[in-house]
Amino acid sequence: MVSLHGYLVLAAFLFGLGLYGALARTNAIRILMAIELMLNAVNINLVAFAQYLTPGLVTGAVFAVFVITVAAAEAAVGLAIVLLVARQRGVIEVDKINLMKW
Amino acid sequence: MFGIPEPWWSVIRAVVWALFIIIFLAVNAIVAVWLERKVSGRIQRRIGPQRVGRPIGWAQTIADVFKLLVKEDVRAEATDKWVFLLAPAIPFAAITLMFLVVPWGKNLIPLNLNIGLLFVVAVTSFEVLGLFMAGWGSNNKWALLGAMRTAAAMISYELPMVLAILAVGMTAGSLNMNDVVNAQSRVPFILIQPVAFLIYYIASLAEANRTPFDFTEAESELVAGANIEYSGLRWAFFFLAEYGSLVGTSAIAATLFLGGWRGPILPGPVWFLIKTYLLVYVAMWIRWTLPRVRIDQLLDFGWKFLLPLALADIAVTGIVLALL
Amino acid sequence: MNWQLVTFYILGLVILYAAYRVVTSAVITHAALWLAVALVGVAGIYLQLQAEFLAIIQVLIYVGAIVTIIIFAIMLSPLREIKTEEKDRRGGATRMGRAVASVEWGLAPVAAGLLFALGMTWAYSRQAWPVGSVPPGLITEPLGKSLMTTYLLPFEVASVLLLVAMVGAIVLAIRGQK
Amino acid sequence: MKVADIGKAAVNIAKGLGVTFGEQLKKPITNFYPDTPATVKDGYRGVPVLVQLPTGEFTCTACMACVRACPIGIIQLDTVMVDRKRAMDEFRLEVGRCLQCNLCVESCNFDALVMAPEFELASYTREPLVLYKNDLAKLYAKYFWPKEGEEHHFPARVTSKHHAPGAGTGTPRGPRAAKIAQTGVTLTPGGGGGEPAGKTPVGASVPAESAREATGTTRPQDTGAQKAGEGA
Repeated sequence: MVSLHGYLVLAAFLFGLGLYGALARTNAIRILMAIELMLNAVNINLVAFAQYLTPGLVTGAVFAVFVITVAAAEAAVGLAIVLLVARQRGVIEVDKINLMKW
Repeated sequence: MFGIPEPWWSVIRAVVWALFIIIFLAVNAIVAVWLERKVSGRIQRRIGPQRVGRPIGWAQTIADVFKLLVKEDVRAEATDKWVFLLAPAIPFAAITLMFLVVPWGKNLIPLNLNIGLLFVVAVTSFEVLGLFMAGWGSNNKWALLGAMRTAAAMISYELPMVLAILAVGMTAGSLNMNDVVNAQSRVPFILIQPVAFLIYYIASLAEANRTPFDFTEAESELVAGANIEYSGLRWAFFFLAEYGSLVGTSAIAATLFLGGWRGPILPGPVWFLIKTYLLVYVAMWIRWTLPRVRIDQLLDFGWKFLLPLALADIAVTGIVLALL
Repeated sequence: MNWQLVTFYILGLVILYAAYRVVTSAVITHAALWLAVALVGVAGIYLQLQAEFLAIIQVLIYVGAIVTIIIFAIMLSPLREIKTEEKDRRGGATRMGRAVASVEWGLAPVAAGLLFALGMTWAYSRQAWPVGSVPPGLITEPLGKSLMTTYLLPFEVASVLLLVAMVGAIVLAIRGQK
Repeated sequence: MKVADIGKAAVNIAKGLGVTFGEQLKKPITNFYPDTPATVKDGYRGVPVLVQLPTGEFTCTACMACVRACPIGIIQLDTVMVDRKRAMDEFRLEVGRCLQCNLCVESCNFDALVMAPEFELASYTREPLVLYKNDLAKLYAKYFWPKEGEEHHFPARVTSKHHAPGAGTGTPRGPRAAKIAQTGVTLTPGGGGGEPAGKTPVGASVPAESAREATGTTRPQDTGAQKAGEGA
């Protein structure tokens, strides 16, 4: 049997990787991907907690559904913005997109 | 059962089903290609293959399979190695998984998932990834263009397809494939949900990349689309997936709208195969009748016509169900 | 032999390696494909947690939609930028050696993940959680019921959010076309 | 997109599907070509062949008219002096490049070239597609020599309403042509043309007998093609 801690440690490691990616990388698309990784880590945590601590109640899983929904929305809008910036500035490195107004 | 302990029994069951599905897909590709040649021949007033395996040419596709097996597996130098090599497996895997929830008869279902319909939608959705990998990995502009077009078409048509399936789920009151079939014991859903059937069928043609929506192949404009750089066995896998996808979407349509394995006299699997291949035949008939549509027309049609229609269908279904 | 444990370890290793490659692979398309692998792995974890519905939703939305959108975005943004993106590190005998040699692209992500995991483990260890096992039942039905009763309002808000996001994305795309 | 358009499109698609479905019910019109002999239409121009009488004599006078007439120059004619007259020694025709334009036949003043409706010339290399005078004579024999119990007048010529109207019926011009016309023998095959009468032209290495034997074996298989060739 896998204990709750197994899932938690996996999620923490995943979150750490995602966090590093989001902070250390400059490509906007890759940052979005790293954020997806972090959201997934959070989801694992939510579902694991829900299943182990409150068996029968699905609050955590419901929250995970909402997280997935928000992630979808975030990806759509985020990538639209990235595309727009890439079209107008010709770069998708966030450290080069430091002007809010051109 | 048979003195075998329970966990091992389920393992054996899983292996048998997996082998069965894979063999079925392989045989189906052979039969469907043969059927396609025959149907296209008859439509053009030819007779199709007849020499290898006289008098109906039944061995022609088998000979073709052997040809593909002994062909050289070419990989160009500039390809993205692993992406290129792994790409053919993904569409095939998606199709194989799709058959996991298709009922063949009473209690004859590989995996009786509670949310079988959703499972079908989920696994078909990553077929796109394989095509995209093929397009990117080939490092060839035609392949990439073909892959992008296909991906765009598949994404656009997945939504109407999901909504049509949802309408069926609403009517049946369940997302379980067995329940859907049982709900059609009196009337098949094609009579209750004709609009959903039409939407599903059109979308499934696009999903299976059949003419008039065949942007994976599109020989006349994209040479061969995403799989242009492939040869031999890897190409055969794409081919297998293409025909598997055709028969898979037809099988789902037969299950959802034509009553699946239900039918008088004949046993369930026979009815299931008859209905499935009827729909496969219709797809072929359509293919050899209609020309390929332009990509922008295709997207327009999907987003501006099929999607609103599917939404309206769902709304009407909901209202009717609430009133009943 | 504890099959569940073995499955968990395999899935965990796949997820972590894929995530590592998402952060470090030089070609961004590969990163997107590794992301798909990681997300499928997470779906496997959900299955192990008896959250069958979530696993399917994960595959459907993450792999089917989000990864595809990301790939589209990669393909639609100027290709030149993507290929030269973030300096391809040449030199070093092997890829492994190269990865280890360049701290930022090799060791640092692992170190960050490990550090975070250790910190969280320390935090978790202060709590005494019951080690009970996952209930055998699937969560699909209670999940659907609670989405339609207790959490109806958040559910509707999420729908509105999706709608707004869709409209926003379309508006952005249209403005970009000019 | 108007509703009426959608309706129209649906009707049109249904119509198209109806057409293709109807086609499926009709009988196929496939030719089983290698299994059953194929037929060519009247007036099909195949290969220009040299007229060779059953006596083994070529009616060609080596006037070079066909060589000059050929627009792509695939005809080569070697001459030799016989009795202080120019005669044909060898005749080469590269069928692979032939346009089937019929100009060589039309230019021939002695009706020594005719079009034989031969179409089974496919080969793996180019060499078999260069036909020499004996090959051409064989083809002539295959299509124009009389069959069993048939009376025939030489030189035979494709007389089709589709091309070369009146050709073959016209009188050959020139004294020598007249002479050849006189030698045109009426014969029944099997009875044999017998010995090569008169002097054999130099280079006619294949006597009429062997040429007939060679063609005699192929004749029954190609009844269809032969019929088409002789149909007119």
